[in-house]
Amino acid sequence: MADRRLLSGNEAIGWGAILGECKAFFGYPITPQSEILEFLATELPKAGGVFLQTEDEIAAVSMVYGSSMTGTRTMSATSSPGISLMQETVSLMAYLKVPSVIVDVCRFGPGSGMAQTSQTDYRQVTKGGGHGGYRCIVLAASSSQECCDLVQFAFWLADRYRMTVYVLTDATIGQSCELVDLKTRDFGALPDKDWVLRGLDERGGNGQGIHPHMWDYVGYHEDMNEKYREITENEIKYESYRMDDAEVILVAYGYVSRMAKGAVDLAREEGLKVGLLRPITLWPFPTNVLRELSLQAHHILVVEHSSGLLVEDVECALQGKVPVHLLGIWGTHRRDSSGIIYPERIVEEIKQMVGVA
Amino acid sequence: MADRRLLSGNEAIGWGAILGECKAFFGYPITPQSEILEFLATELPKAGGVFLQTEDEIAAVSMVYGSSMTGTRTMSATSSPGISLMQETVSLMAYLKVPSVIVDVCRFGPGSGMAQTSQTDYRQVTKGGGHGGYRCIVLAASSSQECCDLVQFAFWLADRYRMTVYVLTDATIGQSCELVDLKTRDFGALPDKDWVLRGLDERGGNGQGIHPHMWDYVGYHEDMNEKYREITENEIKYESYRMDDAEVILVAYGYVSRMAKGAVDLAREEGLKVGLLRPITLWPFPTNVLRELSLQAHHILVVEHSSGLLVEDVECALQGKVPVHLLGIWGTHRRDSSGIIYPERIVEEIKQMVGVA
Amino acid sequence: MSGLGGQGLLTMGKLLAQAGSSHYRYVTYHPNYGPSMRGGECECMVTLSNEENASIASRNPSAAILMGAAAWMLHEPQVKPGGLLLVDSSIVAERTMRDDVTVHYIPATQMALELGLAMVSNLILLSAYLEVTKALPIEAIEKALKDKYTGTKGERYLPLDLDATKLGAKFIIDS
Amino acid sequence: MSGLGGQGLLTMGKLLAQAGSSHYRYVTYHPNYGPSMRGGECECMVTLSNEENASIASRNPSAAILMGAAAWMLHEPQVKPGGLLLVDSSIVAERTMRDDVTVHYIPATQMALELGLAMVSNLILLSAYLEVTKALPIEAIEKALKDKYTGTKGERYLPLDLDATKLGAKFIIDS
Amino acid sequence: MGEGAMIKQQIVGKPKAVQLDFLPFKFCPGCHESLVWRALGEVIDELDIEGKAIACLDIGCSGILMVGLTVDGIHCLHGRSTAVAAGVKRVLPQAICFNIGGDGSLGAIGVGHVINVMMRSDPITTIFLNNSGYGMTGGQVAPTSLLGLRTTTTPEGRDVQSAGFPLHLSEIAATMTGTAYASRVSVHTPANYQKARKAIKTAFQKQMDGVGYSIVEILCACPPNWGLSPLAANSFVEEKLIGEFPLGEFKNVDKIEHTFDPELKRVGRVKRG
Amino acid sequence: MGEGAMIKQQIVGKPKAVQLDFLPFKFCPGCHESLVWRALGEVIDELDIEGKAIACLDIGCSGILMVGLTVDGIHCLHGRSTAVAAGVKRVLPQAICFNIGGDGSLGAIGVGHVINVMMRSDPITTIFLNNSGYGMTGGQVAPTSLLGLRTTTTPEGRDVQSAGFPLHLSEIAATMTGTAYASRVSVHTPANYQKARKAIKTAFQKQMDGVGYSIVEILCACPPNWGLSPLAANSFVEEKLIGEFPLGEFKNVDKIEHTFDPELKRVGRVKRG
Amino acid sequence: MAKGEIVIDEMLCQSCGFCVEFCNQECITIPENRLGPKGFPVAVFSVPDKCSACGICGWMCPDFAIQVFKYVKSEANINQGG
Amino acid sequence: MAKGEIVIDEMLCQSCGFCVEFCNQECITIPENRLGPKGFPVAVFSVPDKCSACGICGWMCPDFAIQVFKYVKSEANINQGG
Ligand SMILES: Cc1ncc(C[n+]2csc(CCOP(=O)(O)OP(=O)(O)O)c2C)c(N)n1
Ligand SMILES: Cc1ncc(C[n+]2csc(CCOP(=O)(O)OP(=O)(O)O)c2C)c(N)n1
Ligand code: SF4
Ligand code: SF4
Ligand code: SF4
Ligand code: SF4
Ligand code: SF4
Ligand code: SF4
Ligand SMILES: [Mg+2]
Ligand SMILES: [Mg+2]
Repeated sequence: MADRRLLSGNEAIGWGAILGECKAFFGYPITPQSEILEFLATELPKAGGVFLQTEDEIAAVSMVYGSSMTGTRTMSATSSPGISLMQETVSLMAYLKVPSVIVDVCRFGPGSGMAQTSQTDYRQVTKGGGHGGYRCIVLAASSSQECCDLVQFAFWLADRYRMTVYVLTDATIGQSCELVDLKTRDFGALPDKDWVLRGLDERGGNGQGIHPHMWDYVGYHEDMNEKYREITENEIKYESYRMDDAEVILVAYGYVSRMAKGAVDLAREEGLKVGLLRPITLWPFPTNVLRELSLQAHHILVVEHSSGLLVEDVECALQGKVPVHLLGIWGTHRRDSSGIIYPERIVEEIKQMVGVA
Repeated sequence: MADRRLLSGNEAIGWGAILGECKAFFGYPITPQSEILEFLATELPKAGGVFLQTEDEIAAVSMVYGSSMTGTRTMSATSSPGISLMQETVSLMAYLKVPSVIVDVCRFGPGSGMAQTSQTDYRQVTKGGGHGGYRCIVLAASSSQECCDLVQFAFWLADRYRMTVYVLTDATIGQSCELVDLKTRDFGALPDKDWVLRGLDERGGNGQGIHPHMWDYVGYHEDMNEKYREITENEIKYESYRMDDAEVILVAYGYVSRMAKGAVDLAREEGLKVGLLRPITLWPFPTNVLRELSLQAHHILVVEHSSGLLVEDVECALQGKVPVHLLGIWGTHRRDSSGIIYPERIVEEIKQMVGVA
Repeated sequence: MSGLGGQGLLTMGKLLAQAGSSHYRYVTYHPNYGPSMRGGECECMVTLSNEENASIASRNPSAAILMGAAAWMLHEPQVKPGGLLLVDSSIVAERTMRDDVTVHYIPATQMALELGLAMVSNLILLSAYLEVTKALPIEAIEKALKDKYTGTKGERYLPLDLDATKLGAKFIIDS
Repeated sequence: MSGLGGQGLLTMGKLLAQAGSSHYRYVTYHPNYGPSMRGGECECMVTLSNEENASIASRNPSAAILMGAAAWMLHEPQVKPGGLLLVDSSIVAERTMRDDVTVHYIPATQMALELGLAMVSNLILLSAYLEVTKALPIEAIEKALKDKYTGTKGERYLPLDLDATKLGAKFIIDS
Repeated sequence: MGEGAMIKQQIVGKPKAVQLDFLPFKFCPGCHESLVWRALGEVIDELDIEGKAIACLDIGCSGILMVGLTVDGIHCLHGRSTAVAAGVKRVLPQAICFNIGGDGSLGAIGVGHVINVMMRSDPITTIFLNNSGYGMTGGQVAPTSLLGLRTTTTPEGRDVQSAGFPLHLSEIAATMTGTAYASRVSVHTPANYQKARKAIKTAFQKQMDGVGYSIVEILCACPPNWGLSPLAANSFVEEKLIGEFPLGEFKNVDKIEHTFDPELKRVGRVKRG
Repeated sequence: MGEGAMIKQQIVGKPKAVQLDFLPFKFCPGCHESLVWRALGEVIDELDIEGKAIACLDIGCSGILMVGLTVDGIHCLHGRSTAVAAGVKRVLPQAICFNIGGDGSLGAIGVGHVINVMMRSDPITTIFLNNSGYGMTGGQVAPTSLLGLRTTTTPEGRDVQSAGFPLHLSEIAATMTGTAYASRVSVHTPANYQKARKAIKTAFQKQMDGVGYSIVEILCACPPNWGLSPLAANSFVEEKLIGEFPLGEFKNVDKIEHTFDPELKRVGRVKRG
Repeated sequence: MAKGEIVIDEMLCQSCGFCVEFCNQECITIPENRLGPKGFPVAVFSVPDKCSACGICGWMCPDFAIQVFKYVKSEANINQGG
Repeated sequence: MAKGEIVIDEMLCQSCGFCVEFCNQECITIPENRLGPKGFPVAVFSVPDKCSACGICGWMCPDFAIQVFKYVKSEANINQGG
């Protein structure tokens, strides 16, 4: 029987790590991520894993790197400023093809910003905030259940493609509690980790040279492109909600997508043909899915808790074929950082957009 | 009479700083940027400025922040991994609207990569590598002369819009020497720096609260959007080269744009109608200019020393109206990191593209 | 349902969600803090339902428990027509002008002080809420309280807590 | 023009560019290093012109000075038809098969050693190049050398340097 | 005693440099960090440097007070206040630059900058608030947490295996040539409060005299995260914290002596000049 | 002596753990960092830990040797090798993890990690190459550069005003409870080379015995950046470097003593459990 | 002994008890049965007569809630005192 | 005194002079007039007779260019020595 518990998104992430066979966690406290740290401080050692609070996010990600190099499933979690600090090493892991899972419980940026919910990290995680033009897979969770499941999936993807996978949530998802089925997910077979370094005794060879790609840098970049193409072909994930006859399509992810779902229901009650497309992988981005929708939709409304970041990818995907509207941070119910975009506000925006006032 | 000297791009950047009234430089050595540091270690104090080699790039950018807060024109310079380390503070400066100039002499990424030339930082600097969805203006120099001039312009823009301006070059531009006219450039009047903090005696007030935007975060983001819109309207810069009747349009920046220029000349000699569009501001990106060109061009060839980053913005701008080809890192003359994209190779690509073999 | 303001509010919401977990298939608890990190405003929203909760929260809840002046200003107008307002009248002086909602003014903090612990005002309001709506049996809250505090430092307050849950319900029944 | 390989090559290029600065309106000097940071391959390219240099460098230079085997392999085929090849034959054993270029094989390192300092082989080749192409008067290089080293540690090698610039030119004249 | 009319004269109130309009500060009841701000305010009043002081505020509970004093204040990222203060001081040598931060900010994420300003002898002053844990983020272990102390990330108490030994930053400061002044004080009794005030004053004085870097470590009670009442937390400082972190002046010099070896000026690689 | 036939027996060659196929290493003539790698190879041979050693290589000239030994090597970003080694050791406690880096990597950008592994007493070994400057990037000032020394970023010689006082990391290490072993050695004479080898061996031994953190600081000549010939640079170590950085063992303990106050286990805020 | 008086700002008092603890004269108490304006008991200057104007409660109050006054002869220099 | 012999790999020698400096027996020189395979003078085992097989040149060579051999009686334990 499934173990069903009331869990915050943060706790669900911790559970996801444990169910996903994560055996090492290195992290540094930061609101609104700290519950993940605190949860794993207690629970991970019980599950036979290593937990360490490091001196900062750079140390955390450096240790993630070192630990992952030994073939250990390793995770870190932080929030926006911490993600910035990790960029140099994330870039290194892209270079050396080291799997890792990093959770970003997004807080309000830029800068020190505020610890409340927002979606202002979109560009950083999807475009590769570090130098070198690499990519990371980005999974956006929108419920506690998904936090638990996507972390497990993230570990699988990380091992499958030997790269960093971000799990992106926000303060709202992180702190809100919902009932979660605690289940171990199986995503299929994985390639052998023949590249790990655990000392010659345990596993062959001095695999890692100072610059493994020194003599064929071009080949390295070609390989990366090939890998990214493969991921874009195979791993795009999204959810369609009440899309069949939708003429107005909402696009949203994370906590906002839940509000948008609520808005779809409210709008449908009022007879408006509204649907929701929720990208689960923010990279790879469901460009083609969106492009097809443009055949059916009269209006696209992107809703996001930021000044407009996701909307850029949506516009780019739609190539000017359908008008794209944005309900951004101004859609929150308060002007200070504690504002939330509620379903009712989205419905108002839809009505204004389609001219039903 | 103009002072005309043979200068490397790196030295020219140093001169640009001095002519641009830069009074403080904080930086950390990294190939291929170190000559900027070494130049300014000697020259900036002579010009009455402060030079400090800091303990790392984070300290460097933190000091840039502190120094800029006093109203002092301040600069740092680094190369790709250093830019990654600076992201948290760059994001903070975006948040607090602090002007600063940061030079990125791009090296090969991702990760530690190699110290040779490349253009792999495009996404990081143009999309805002840090958290919070901010923007920085990015000026891409393609000659020693432009290094000198754009640094001066960068200081002006930074003060004008109170934000970070990147000057992006690469190892090739940084190390190649060309003759430069050392001239002070005047870009017009600037608003008063009424926000600086120099102690109450020197300048009024306790301006900077812990969260200046605490009570109107929405307003802050709206302001930012407004500022970004204004910049996009007013500050786009690009160069067109032999475009009048061009049917094949090359798009390139930095050192590659020089090779592309060479290629235009070579191709024209062979009767091919080729022109070059060189974005100077990578952000704001000359989207509309490109979109207009799509009316005239049969082919667009993006040439860049990376696995394909600039090409994304070009494709997005062109909205699928003209086919966009890419000559990326595989166009370099060697497969190790010392490869260069030469004009001759670009011409080959053009011929293949238009079917003249 | 949503509340806003002073002490113990998030605990109350979490408790309700916890208690609701064994009675509803879908439970959502959504806290929200104001911009200042300590002593500032905070609020939370709980949804109990047997259909999947599309949304995590709503601007227009069907009931609100209000424990502060700012909370009143923000949420009094927002409660759904036909909804319910529970107000700690020891703190909030206002009276609603709306005639499309049911209102109970409960001097919860005062009552809690009389009980000996200001901190239990939240439980008084919560039990009043349950008494009005019958969303959950009071026992569910009592059980959740016991689960939470037995064996911890908080255990010594349990009797007081349990008294408070009775008091709120009693207030409603009496009124 | 382009070279590749051992010691003093980048200095030679820079010197040529410096010397060219007062004779041409546009001068470009472009160095390029191999992937290993110390003792690895390196090359540089100098363009002297009175028209603006569109490009910084070219794959097919009009002349090449080659001081290493790898350099030979890479650049010998690349020189423009009608171009010029200057080869340090103390290091490079190969002989070109091309008949569309002018070639000079100069045992520069050997000559430099005889002069007493292996490091000046670059100057021998450079002066040979200038003698062939007349791109600049030899005096320009001599002046650049003097500007560069007078008053520095390098000053004591200046006489040797100047001798070397003569030797290269002489080799061409004699051959 | 005479017979004259008595008048009522204020002898203790809010220091001039404390901004009344930002009261109440948002510290927890019994938090010592607030007392530190009072002491800072008093010293600023005393030295009459309100017009020249620039505070670089780290992230942590103390950062809340960004605008608590009427001096210019620069909001810094977590751990970076030391570097920011050093940067400000370079371009404004006449300013009195100090940074203030907790044991997380200055002992963990930012300790590299602290070591480097000491190394460089940057004439700034660091106010280091040691409350044996992370206050603002809710009680995680800090480098300074006492061995055995339960924190939210060492639920069984801090043990060496997972979190090592308490960090003694003042003692490190004392070993560094570039440090002019290093002392550890507390504010848990009136007498200690006065000593703390004096230490801060001395530290500022070192800066004003251009001697070098100065640091004052202040033991602070953090009642909620220690799970103690304000008074119990106050006693905890006396009974436990001081045991691990002895109070005292670790370094106090009026001039940092040093000699150059003139021969070295001829050694080394120089690019130009 | 007897009359038997003489046979030729190799007594010094390449240590087994040095990879022949990566020779020649790309160090400059007379660089001491290469000697350090020899010593490391010899110690690894001696302790027979080739199969268990994991080297975390910082960026700097020493990082060139990533693949110079036949042990597993992890390429680290500038300054991060200490943290990486600590991370590896946490998940592979049986491995012998060491990191190696220069005075820029470990004294400047990465010193925060060094302080924190000392604080945590992570049982890893740090090989700290002090060559009084930045080798790989071409001779800029390092925290350890001698006062007065000309570098490309202190063209008039290192002065206190701009670059402070030389950093003494081993002395700091000795003040830290979590340090098991800290010593400074050099390799500029045969006798010193042997001492250096012994110090490395002792440091590894501390790790293998689980005592705590160990660090060996090695003074290294960097002829090109000091503008000296290899032999002159070698003498410079003796004549100048050792003056500022005295050789010796600063700490060497077989067990780090510590006590827990059992009362503390009852203090503190815990989230669950 | 000097004669003093203190004023406690009840909006600022957070009820930490430091003033009670450190006043040698035991002038201050926190009555459990009286709530301040923010809903919890606050410090009260309950034994004013004994106050010696020592100032300690003022500077040990973490919340700047206490002002301390001293009664001085009108001739006295206003700035002597604390 | 034991009798020794060294072999210098001229492809590895970088001409630093350490072996010359540290050989007590003055067995090694770097003749200025002879170029190694990489175009500069290299170390030469020029006075082989005096070599005591002390090993110093071997371990002080930064470039692993020197192997040191010792002549031992064939009965001797192969592993004694250095
Ligand atoms: C880069 C980054 N990481 C983490 C945080 C979260 N954070 C805020 S304050 C703090 C530590 C607070 O502890 P301390 O410095 O000891 O100050 P205290 O609150 O105890 O006075 C942390 C980890 C942050 N703001 N930025
Ligand atoms: C983030 C970052 N900043 C700067 C550099 C450039 N860099 C490479 S090595 C080095 C310092 C080398 O000095 P040191 O650590 O003393 O090693 P050495 O070469 O002297 O042995 C620097 C600054 C880098 N690779 N990464
Ligand atoms: S958490 Fe601790 S340090 Fe922070 S305000 Fe409260 S008592 Fe003070
Ligand atoms: S630069 Fe210095 S440290 Fe680096 S290899 Fe050369 S001598 Fe050694
Ligand atoms: S010290 Fe201040 S805050 Fe504490 S009880 Fe007294 S008046 Fe209130
Ligand atoms: S001033 Fe002194 S005596 Fe008077 S109440 Fe305060 S502490 Fe007590
Ligand atoms: S082994 Fe000893 S004696 Fe023989 S050459 Fe080497 S240093 Fe000299
Ligand atoms: S020590 Fe080695 S590298 Fe140096 S001269 Fe002797 S053989 Fe050559
Ligand atoms: Mg703290
Ligand atoms: Mg060094």
